[in-house]
Amino acid sequence: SSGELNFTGWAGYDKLAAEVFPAFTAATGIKVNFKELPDQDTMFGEAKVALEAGGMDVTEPTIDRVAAWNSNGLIQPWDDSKLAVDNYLPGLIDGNAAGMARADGKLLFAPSNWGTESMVVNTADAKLSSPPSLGDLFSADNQATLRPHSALAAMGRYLDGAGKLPRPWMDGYSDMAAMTELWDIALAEAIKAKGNVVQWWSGENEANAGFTANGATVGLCWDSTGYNLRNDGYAYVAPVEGAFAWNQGFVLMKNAVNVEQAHEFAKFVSTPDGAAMWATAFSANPVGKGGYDKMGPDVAKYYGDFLTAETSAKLWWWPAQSAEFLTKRAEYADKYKAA
Amino acid sequence: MSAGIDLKNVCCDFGNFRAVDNANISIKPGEFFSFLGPSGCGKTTILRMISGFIEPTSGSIQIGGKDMKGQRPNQRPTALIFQNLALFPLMSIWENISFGLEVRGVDKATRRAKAEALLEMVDLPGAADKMVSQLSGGQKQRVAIARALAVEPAVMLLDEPLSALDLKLRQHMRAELRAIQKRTGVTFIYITHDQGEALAMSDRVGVMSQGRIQQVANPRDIYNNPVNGFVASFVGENNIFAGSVSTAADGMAGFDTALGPFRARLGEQAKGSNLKLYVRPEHTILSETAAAENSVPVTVSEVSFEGAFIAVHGKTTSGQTIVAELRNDGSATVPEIGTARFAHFNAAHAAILPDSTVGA
Amino acid sequence: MSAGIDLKNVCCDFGNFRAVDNANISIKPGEFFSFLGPSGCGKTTILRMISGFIEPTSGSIQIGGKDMKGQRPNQRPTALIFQNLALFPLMSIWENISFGLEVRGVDKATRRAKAEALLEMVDLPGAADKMVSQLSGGQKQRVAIARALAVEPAVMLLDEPLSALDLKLRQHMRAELRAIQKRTGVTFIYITHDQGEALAMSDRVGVMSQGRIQQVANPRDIYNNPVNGFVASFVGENNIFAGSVSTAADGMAGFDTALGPFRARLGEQAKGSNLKLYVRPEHTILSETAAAENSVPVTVSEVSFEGAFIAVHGKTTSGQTIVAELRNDGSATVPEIGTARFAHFNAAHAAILPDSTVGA
Amino acid sequence: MHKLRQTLARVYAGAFIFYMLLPLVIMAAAAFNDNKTPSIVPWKGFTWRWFEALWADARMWHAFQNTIFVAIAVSVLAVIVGTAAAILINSVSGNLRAALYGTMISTILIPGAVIGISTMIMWTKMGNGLGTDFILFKPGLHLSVLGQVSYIAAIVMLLVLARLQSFDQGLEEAALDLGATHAQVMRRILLPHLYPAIGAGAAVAFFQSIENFNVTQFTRGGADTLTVYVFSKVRSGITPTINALALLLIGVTLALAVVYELKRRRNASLEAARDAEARRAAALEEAVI
Amino acid sequence: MSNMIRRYGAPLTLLICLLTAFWLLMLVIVPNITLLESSFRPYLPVADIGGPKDVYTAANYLKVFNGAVDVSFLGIDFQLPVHVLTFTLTLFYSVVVTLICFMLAYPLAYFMAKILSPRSLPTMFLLLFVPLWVSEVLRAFAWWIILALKGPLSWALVNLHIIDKEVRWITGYNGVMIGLVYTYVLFMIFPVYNAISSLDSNQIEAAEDLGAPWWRIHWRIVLPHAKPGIASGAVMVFMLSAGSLLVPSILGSTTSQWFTQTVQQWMLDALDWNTAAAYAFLLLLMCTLFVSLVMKIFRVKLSDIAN
Ligand SMILES: Nc1ncnc2c1ncn2[C@@H]1O[C@H](COP(=O)(O)OP(=O)(O)OP(=O)(O)O)[C@@H](O)[C@H]1O
Ligand SMILES: Nc1ncnc2c1ncn2[C@@H]1O[C@H](COP(=O)(O)OP(=O)(O)OP(=O)(O)O)[C@@H](O)[C@H]1O
Ligand SMILES: [Mg+2]
Ligand SMILES: [Mg+2]
Repeated sequence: SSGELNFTGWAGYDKLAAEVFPAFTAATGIKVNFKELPDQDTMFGEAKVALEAGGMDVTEPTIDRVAAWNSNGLIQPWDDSKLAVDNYLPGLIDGNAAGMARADGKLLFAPSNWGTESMVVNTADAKLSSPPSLGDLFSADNQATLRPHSALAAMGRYLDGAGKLPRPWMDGYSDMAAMTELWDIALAEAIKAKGNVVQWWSGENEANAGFTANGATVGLCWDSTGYNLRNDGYAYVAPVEGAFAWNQGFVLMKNAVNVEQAHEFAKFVSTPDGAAMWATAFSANPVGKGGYDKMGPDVAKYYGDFLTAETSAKLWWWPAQSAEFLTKRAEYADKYKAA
Repeated sequence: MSAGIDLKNVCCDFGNFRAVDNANISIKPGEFFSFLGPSGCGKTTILRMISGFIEPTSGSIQIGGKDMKGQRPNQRPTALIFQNLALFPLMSIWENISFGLEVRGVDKATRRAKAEALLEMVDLPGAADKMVSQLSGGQKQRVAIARALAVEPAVMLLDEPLSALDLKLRQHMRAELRAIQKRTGVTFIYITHDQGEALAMSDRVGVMSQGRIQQVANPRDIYNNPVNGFVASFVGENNIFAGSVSTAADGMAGFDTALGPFRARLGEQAKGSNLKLYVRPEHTILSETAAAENSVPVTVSEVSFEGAFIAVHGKTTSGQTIVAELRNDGSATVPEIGTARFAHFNAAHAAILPDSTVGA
Repeated sequence: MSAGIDLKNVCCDFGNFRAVDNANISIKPGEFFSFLGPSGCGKTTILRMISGFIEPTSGSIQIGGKDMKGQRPNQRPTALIFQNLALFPLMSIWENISFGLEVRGVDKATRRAKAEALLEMVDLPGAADKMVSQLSGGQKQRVAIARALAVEPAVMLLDEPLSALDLKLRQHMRAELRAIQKRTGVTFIYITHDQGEALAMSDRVGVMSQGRIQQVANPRDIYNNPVNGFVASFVGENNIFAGSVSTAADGMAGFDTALGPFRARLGEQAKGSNLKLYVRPEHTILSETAAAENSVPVTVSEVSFEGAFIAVHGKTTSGQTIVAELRNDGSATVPEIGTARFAHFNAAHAAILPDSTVGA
Repeated sequence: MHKLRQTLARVYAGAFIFYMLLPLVIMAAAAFNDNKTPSIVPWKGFTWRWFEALWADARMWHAFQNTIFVAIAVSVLAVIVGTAAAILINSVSGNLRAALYGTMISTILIPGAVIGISTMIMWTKMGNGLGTDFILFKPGLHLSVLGQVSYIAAIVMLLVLARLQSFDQGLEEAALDLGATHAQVMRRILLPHLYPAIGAGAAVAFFQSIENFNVTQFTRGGADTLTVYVFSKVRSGITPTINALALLLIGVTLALAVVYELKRRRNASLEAARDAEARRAAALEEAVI
Repeated sequence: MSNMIRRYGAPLTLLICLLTAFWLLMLVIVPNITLLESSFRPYLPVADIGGPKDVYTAANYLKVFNGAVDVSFLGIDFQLPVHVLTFTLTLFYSVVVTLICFMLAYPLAYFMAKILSPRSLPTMFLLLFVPLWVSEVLRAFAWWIILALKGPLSWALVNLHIIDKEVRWITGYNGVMIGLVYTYVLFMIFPVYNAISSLDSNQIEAAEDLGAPWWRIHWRIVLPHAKPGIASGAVMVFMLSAGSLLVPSILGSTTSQWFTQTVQQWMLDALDWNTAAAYAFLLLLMCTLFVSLVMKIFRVKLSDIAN
């Protein structure tokens, strides 16, 4: 087929435009108009605008946000028959994830890559407990770079693991009363330990700078940050509580004009080659079966080292978060920042 | 190329302030007419009514016999020279002069030629391509005149055009302006608050106060026969005595004052009670003996040397100061301070006048 | 409470421009001394050196016999009144006047009392609580004087304090200033470019030109016996004739000009070649017949009425204009334009002078 | 004592200029340091690579183009609107003048974020209200232009107003008196007088627009301008390409400033020469009289 | 208006009025009214807009009072809603920035207006102008480089043995204040310079001649005269600081939060434009009130400002 596709995606991943899109165009003849945005909140805003203005066919949020996108009437389901659903690694759109990826049985979400958020540590200077724990992020011995809402969740899970919570941390994601109860506790603990937080990050680059320019020794960051810093004396390690994990993929805009091309695109990223390229560009994990084999040896080794059987088993997927939850979460983040 | 101007019952109000009150003047074609008066008396307002920037509240203005009502400034045969000249600083001299022609669509070569001719006429040949800021005050003055003449007005209106110049240059430009007026024959209406200027240049002078025209006459009559105290005081110095008329005959009158009885000419408008006697210092004489009439004993209190003359101040017994001006030509002896003298004057040189034609 | 001032060989350079050149003057305690000269001649510079805002490049300044070298303005017994008065617009009148006391730590009640006393003295009682902007020009003038007097200076320095006022007020303030000076006995050093002011007020006048002092004398000598052409022309009007000295004896000299031989007083500094003959218009007489000496035939070219006098312009055969001033008191007959007359003058009233004491 | 104070003042002024310029120098120097983080310490050797990287940065160039377009549009609009407003303000008086002036000035004081948000909301709402998809009513750089004009016009207005206040109304009257029409007066007398201020206004508007972040951030839709792009980069401080860009901008600015200064000096010396001539003429006049 | 028609004729007058009206109405007044209107409506999914839930409410404004945090000030402990705290701190530090700017700018402005020879003045201006023309982002960025833990400042001080270990300079509001002062100090210098240079030097000399020492000349003569300029500069610096988004974003620490950042969060993170509008309006309102209050106290008028 031919034509073009308006794709709005993440900024800062230069290989997308440099390598992946040309390969896709070569394979399908479809040209990609790429618009970069710094984070998915912006994408959401952009999508709201695009609902009226058009110009956006496909964008790339994380799976936990799909429900919110859907409830705002921004997206339409994919046509399973035009994708190659079998290409995906197990667990990405089925099993646990199915609840977030589908609505009324229809597939809203076509995975593109996935990854983890775990501890980046300075191998020389960080003081870690053994085994490393999320609690090390809040230890006075370490200088930390964090993002506020992740940090609070980390604190919650750490307290949960230590048995210091009145009820399971997961309750907070389904019940708002439980949420305030649990997050109050987590916030109070986090504020006590705030003195050693040296930088907030909200994007890849900022996290990076937190270590290199601002002297952080530990951080709760994406795997890509760990990857980028792997030769500068930093290691990416999983805490005993399990690493956070996220799953990112394509959604189809309700008013998409290039629907055929969109399906071609999503399918391409599920092929071994496509998945590998996409994951390489993000320094993340491929969604298609056979993807790892196609990635560079460097990447394969990095993820191989981190994703042992044990850590894979302990991965903690971000649950879906309602709009109400997000507002409340933002409030806690604000309090944390203001403290 | 020159026109007369008639103001008939012209009034001008700003809000409920009357800036010009019932002005009636007839200015002859080719005349050099000056309006003289203190600041704020309404001179500029009259000029702006003639040039069309202000419409009179009531009354009519005729130029060359034609009623000007409703005519815009650019439709009247007048050219105005502003107090600050208002030369266009971003244009060269010749562009300034030929601006009036430019807006009439005259072609460049003609304009240039005309500008050069006018520069010749105002004695500034070769200045055509200079900028305004390259000229001295007197030269600017001439350019302003040339610019006004370029549109061949029938009437030139000049609003204190010399006030920004320094004393010597001002005196020099007086003569020059007068000469240009004679050469062109255009009616000049000239505004000033400097009595010297008005007297020296004009065919006739209109003295104004508080929106009213007090007297219209030739310079000599204005100075020698002022109709009221305002004109007398505004034009020249005076020794003034308050009192009341006792007897009057043949245009002369007896005048009783606190210093004794005087005799003097009785002014034409000298009616009612608010009369004073005016005599100029140069007509006041100091002598060692009392004169037959109009003589007051004084003690010399101050001698002030003023160059061409010497002002001697004498104090009367009542404390009033009388000033006598002596010529500094060795003809008069200057008395010492503290000596006793008699100040006296000739009755023909003194006049009994009302304060002013209108109210205050 | 009053001190003399001695300038000895005082020079002041700005870059390589010499603003004041070798000034030597001795001003007596209690004297009213004026510096008179055209704009830019260095008057203000001298005053600022005396008050301490500028250090002389060379030479010494003594006040009350004490060398002032290195003394800051606030350490000198002088008070300066600025050309623009420099009243503090954000303070009330009494605060202005008592500012000098305030900085000396005088308590408020005393200051207030002193300010009121001074306001009384300058004839402005009741103005204490007004703001500067509420006063008229002449009142501001008085406040400035009161403010300067408040610090009880031995010397008052006044830099053209009247130049911003209008003519009548200026003349009134002259007398007032002089009176205040007499009352307080403080030495006044007064700067002006107005010859009338300098002559009328001062005990002595120093006439300056281009940084140099040309003549120091009392007003009468300045006017009647100027030492050079600059002083003669700057102070009063002149008819000027170029020529050369033919014979000289007893202070009188024969002077050959293009209009024939004249005779006149020979100025003390009249040496060298660049000499001219100066005679004042009021000493120039027009008559129908030729006089015995100093007589030139002229044709009356213009008659200009100036109020107290009438200026008659006569053109000589060579085209030079000679001006004669007649008194407007009926004593003189005014000739018609175009009539032939003889202009003549008394040899004692004319002087042969060099252009200026220094170079140009 | 007095001398000492003067010396102290000079030292202070020197220190102040040092303070103002030092950050720029450090930032510029970091563009040549072969170190991944932008800094001058540790100095890891001289390199041109950040300039090469900058040259290859297509997104930056696109943002740069956008910036220039926006800046030109803003200059043109702000100059037209600001000049008109200045003329209006200058000819009215009393309460109306105070109200107009107050409203205009207040736009300078409104936080950029507020301007950005309000502009964006109003135009999109208006689009919704009109039921149109017309591009004007969607966020985008044209809204950035409008948002920026809303306060930059006030700056132009102030510049032009200042110039207007030195304008002698007599010149207008003189021209009218010489027979000019209103349009001629505007074209030949008033506008020429205002050109310097209008030029300065255009320059200020241009630079203000280039550097605007707050308004643009909220109105730009998805489009980048240089500032927004730089901001997204700066937050990460990821590589010194940004320093290379900064150095180029500083260079251009300095060059413009120097050109301007030279021009100003030439004009000043021309003016001085004219004044001198006028003085000479005056002196001559005095001598002749 | 009749004056204008007389001067420019009816067609030109109309054009001028229309242009001004376009600016003031379409670009200033109506947007702000729209902002105000939006701020009183709830944030709803697209489907609900215009529906029964779309009613006017002050709820967006009341959100400022959500989420109390503990605050300790001058030894007193109390609770304050987190956004109120942020707002208060924003105002407070904006005032501090304004004061610092004034203290830095005044001596320099005086120097430029009264001591520096007029011939050197253009050069001085040129030097000062250079940073002003360099974009705000880059200026903040320059300080970010300098103040970084391992940046030149720490490096220099360590090597001069003034400190013995690298210091993290961007803590609390330090970085923000340093950045704001640097970025906006010029907005203080120019109005103060203008004000002081309009002071007749004779006034200073008159005061000196009357015996006043330098500090009293400043206190009694120069400062009172420069008041409108100072007010103008202070209002500019204050408003610019309080409204700045860039500098706090770049030079903020983990404990600094600027109110504009909160507004931006509502706008771009929470996508709640309505609450963002309410917060933006609050910022505008409170800053305006604060400035009016201060101007009233110091008795300066709006017309003195922005000369
Ligand atoms: N446009 C105006 N609105 C209100 N009052 C005005 C206006 N123009 C002039 N006036 C008032 O009218 C009176 C006369 O003004 P005018 O300008 O004619 O005086 P003038 O004699 O020319 O004075 P000057 O010698 O100061 O120029 C003054 O009191 C002035 O304040
Ligand atoms: N600070 C200065 N730097 C350079 N030149 C100066 C300075 N002050 C004065 N001058 C020059 O010195 C000369 C004398 O100046 P001064 O102010 O003493 O003149 P003045 O006689 O007071 O003139 P005016 O009547 O205009 O006040 C002038 O040519 C002036 O330009
Ligand atoms: Mg007038
Ligand atoms: Mg002087």
